[in-house]
Amino acid sequence: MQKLSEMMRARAAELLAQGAVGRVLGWRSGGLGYDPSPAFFHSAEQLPELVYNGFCAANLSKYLIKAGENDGRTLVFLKPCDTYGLNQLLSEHRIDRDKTYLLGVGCGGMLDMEKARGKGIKGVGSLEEAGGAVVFQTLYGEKSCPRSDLLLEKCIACKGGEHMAYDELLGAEETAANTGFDRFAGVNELEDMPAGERFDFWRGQLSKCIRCNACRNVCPACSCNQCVFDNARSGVSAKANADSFEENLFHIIRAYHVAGRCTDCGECSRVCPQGIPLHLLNRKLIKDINAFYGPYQAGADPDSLPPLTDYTKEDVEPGVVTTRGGATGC
Amino acid sequence: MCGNQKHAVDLLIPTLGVVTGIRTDTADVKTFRVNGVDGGVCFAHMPGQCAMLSIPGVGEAMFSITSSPTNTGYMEFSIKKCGSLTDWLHQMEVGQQIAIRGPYGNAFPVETALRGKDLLFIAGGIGLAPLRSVINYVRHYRGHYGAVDIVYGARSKGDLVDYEEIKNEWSTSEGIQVHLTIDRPQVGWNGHVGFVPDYVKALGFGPHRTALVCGPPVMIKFVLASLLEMGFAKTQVYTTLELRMKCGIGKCGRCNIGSKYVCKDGPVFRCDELDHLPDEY
Amino acid sequence: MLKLSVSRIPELLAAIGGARALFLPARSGGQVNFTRWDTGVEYCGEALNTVKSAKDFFFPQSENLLTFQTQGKSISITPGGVPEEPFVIFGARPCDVRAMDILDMVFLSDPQDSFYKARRESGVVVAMACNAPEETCFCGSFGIDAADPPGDVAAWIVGDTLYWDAKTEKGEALTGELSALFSQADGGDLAALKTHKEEIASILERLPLSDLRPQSVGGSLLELFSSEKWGELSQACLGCGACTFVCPTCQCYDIQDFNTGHGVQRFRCWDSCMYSDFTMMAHGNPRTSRLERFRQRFMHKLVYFPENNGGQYSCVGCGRCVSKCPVSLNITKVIKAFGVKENVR
Amino acid sequence: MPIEREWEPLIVAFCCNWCSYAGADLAGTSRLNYPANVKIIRVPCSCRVNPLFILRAFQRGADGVIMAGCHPGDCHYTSGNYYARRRMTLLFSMLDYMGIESGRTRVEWISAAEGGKFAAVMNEFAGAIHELGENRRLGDIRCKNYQK
Repeated sequence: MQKLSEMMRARAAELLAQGAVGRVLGWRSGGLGYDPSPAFFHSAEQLPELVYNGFCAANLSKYLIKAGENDGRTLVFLKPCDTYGLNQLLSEHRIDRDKTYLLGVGCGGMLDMEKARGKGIKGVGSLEEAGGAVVFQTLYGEKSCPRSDLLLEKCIACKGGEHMAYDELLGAEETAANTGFDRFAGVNELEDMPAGERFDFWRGQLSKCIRCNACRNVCPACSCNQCVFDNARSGVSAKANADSFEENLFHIIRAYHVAGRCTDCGECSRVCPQGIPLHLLNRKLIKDINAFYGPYQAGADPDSLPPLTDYTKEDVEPGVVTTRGGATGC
Repeated sequence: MCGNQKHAVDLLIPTLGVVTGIRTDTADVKTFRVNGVDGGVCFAHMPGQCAMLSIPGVGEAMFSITSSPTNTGYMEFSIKKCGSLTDWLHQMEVGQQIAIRGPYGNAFPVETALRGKDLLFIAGGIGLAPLRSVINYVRHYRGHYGAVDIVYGARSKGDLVDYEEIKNEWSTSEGIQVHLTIDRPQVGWNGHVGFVPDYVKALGFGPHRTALVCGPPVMIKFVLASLLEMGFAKTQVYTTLELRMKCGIGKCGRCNIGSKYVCKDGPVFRCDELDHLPDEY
Repeated sequence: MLKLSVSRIPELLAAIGGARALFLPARSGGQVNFTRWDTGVEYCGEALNTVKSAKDFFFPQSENLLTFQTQGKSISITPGGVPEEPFVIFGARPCDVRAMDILDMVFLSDPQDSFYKARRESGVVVAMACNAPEETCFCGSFGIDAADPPGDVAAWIVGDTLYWDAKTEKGEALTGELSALFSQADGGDLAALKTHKEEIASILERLPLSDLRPQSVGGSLLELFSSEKWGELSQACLGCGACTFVCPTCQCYDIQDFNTGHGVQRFRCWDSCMYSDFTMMAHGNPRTSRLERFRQRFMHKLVYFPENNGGQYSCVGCGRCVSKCPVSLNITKVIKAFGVKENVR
Repeated sequence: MPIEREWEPLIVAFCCNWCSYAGADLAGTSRLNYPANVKIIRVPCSCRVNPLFILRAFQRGADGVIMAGCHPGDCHYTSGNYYARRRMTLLFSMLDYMGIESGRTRVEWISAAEGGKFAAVMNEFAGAIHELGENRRLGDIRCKNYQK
């Protein structure tokens, strides 16, 4: 990835110098080795700070909405999965394709620092990726961990190394091995539980919610100028964890509002400070959509019609929820 | 609430007031007379201070108290209709109870810096509301102050708040000159036409005066420029600001301009104090 | 100085929690948060910080202020109850305990917040020294010693011994109730504790953020406010409230009404200056963009708050925002960006 | 303080203006009985029913929520009920997934001529909700007590 970073910096410098792009949207290195932040680069002098490593999980496509207010094109680096979110924004006319220059970059899967902490890796001074492992130099000694053990949930469920949209590709040969992971396994497991247990599972998870709205704000599909949860007159309390109902309401509506548009990018789960598996809500909707209305991958094709803005006369009736053996009382 | 648990006494918990009079001033401004449930005022205040008024389920907001503290019979609030709470207030009828807490903020220095001075009040539109309290206070203690000039402007004649009181009481008070202006010529208006900042300059007040300014932010800005041009020092000009407030006591964290809280350190600021604050209001 | 075998911590917790509410870091749903003790709830000491700080117990995320009943034109007001139930917080870290002093500056300054005050009076804080500070920690930048916790009781875990030192009257009272459990620490214990503190100190020195200095933020209030750096720094910010809600010192709140159908509850809840409706007024918003909201948060912590509170920064370096920000933006990056050269790493 | 009284289910029925609401009218004029604790909310089209409405009804004390619209193909606005059908299918499935009893939600297609069906559906649904008991999982504790 070191090499790929260099290629990215070089190409960005070229395009900036040619005037083909006015700014570069990438990731700027932080001080801790695992904390790059999305950033705009305006000149070649700033580019040495551009990094690309295993902690560049943030999807940059949503920043293009704001960047589009500027003149000229914005060069953006997109990992394969990021391009689904980009396509979704394009199909919703939130981004002007002509003002973007899409530089697809290969991705070997992004890493989750929380997982490293869970393995007792603390006090990280620096880290290095070497041959399928990540080596951490910590205050409490050197710790090494296989890369595959640290993959983010969204990368375990990788959609594959193919970019859905790009102007140019760099390092595309670097792809995550397809693990054959069934992304609906978690959903199936929950569906097989009795309703009471499912209810307890979700209460246990959602009661942790601190109402920070990070899941909403990071979501490339949540691009409304004003969210219903920010409207004081809508009667929902956006920031108060007033009671369990409000928690349920927020999470049901959040997932529901992106139904058919959610690309399963997994950013919501990645950013949740409380580690709530929000992807299990989104994937349930995706699974249902696939089962009821035919397989659909949001963001794969910007010209496709999302399932909730479409219908057929033969669609299943809502009663299917009960008749297919959904839980009743218990 | 049950058991023997004590009920909280807190500044965030309002008391009750009752609306005993409603006067329609302009198309979008009404003046509400409010009494405590047992009559009189809800609490004592000084000119320039504010109160939090609320309607259950609708919301709570800060309003300046327009009546003078010298009036102990009732309190008055001149309120412009501009949001959900004020819409509701405008639909109230006499006898409606409201929740009220206060007083909040500092006040105009009527007993210190303003004592003995020649005063110049400059207001635009609903900006007269906080100044009215001072004007009536000054009228009450007329001997404590020098000459008084009031420059008041609005978009049209119909937008002048308290027009009757201005015409019948202020204009007839001894030693008080009232100068009214409206933005555009209007049938039935024989007075001055023009914007307040220009009118202030045209009237040419001497720079020894102390000015109290309130109105739309853009008017305040231009009036201040006019006054400085006329030789006023910033230390001679007072204004009053407003921002979104929730607590009224400098704790909820939203009405700050730099390190100052408008609810606690304001709303009255001397203009030289504003120079030390960021331009975020 | 008293001591207790670590294996007897469950007994200690049962003795405290049996008599009153006890909150302690415990793992649930994969995360460590302060949890109310009950049989089976285990103290999770290996986690350095809980996701949410201990401020919840003094300044809850939502609390009811009062209830209105309306009938025709009449209103009646029932104030909320005074939160007088005694409780103990066990295992708060030194940074979190210091954060309570910062909240005191807000809520106990005149006029005092009676809800907060009641909770402050009825809560006892047992603070736990940090054994293994992490790279996100920078409490030292704010003069906090992770090896020497403030609080009503200071506690340390050294090997398989828990040391317990009551520091205040409230702490003494709690200790008195539990005296049967403890034995007196002897000279050997004190020496072990001293060595332990020195070990922690040496770790603290080697933390990557150990030389971060908020004092290095140079310039006057107006210079800092109008700096062009805010634009660049705030670009990545998502405008979520994660940093605010995990922060032990953020104290801004909102007051809202909720119509229950049988009365209106007026409650207060945490608010975030990062949210667009924070300063929204009927006639507009003085902080229109993310830049202004982002600037407000850090100016408040590093400039406004110290100006109003004798130089005290509104940050304790707990590192929660460092590890929880979805895009890895945090106060350390801001301090570094504004730091004058010689203090910047 | 909660007022002790025997629990009666509260049912909210969102009825489209053109078919189901007229069906309810017909049920009334035909003197067909259906439970009084079915509260009807008229909407211009079944498609108007936002998922927030359904959740809000549960928050405010509903024990069951039913949405009734024109038969597929008969929508006054041509296709509103087709969209509504997809939306409700996904929402109800989601609620079921969260552990909310799936019997608490239902969609029925009732035409203006089907007064009898309206009454039968409401009676049957009210019975089913009575069986299920009080909605505890998706209620708002603040709105409990004093339910009228």
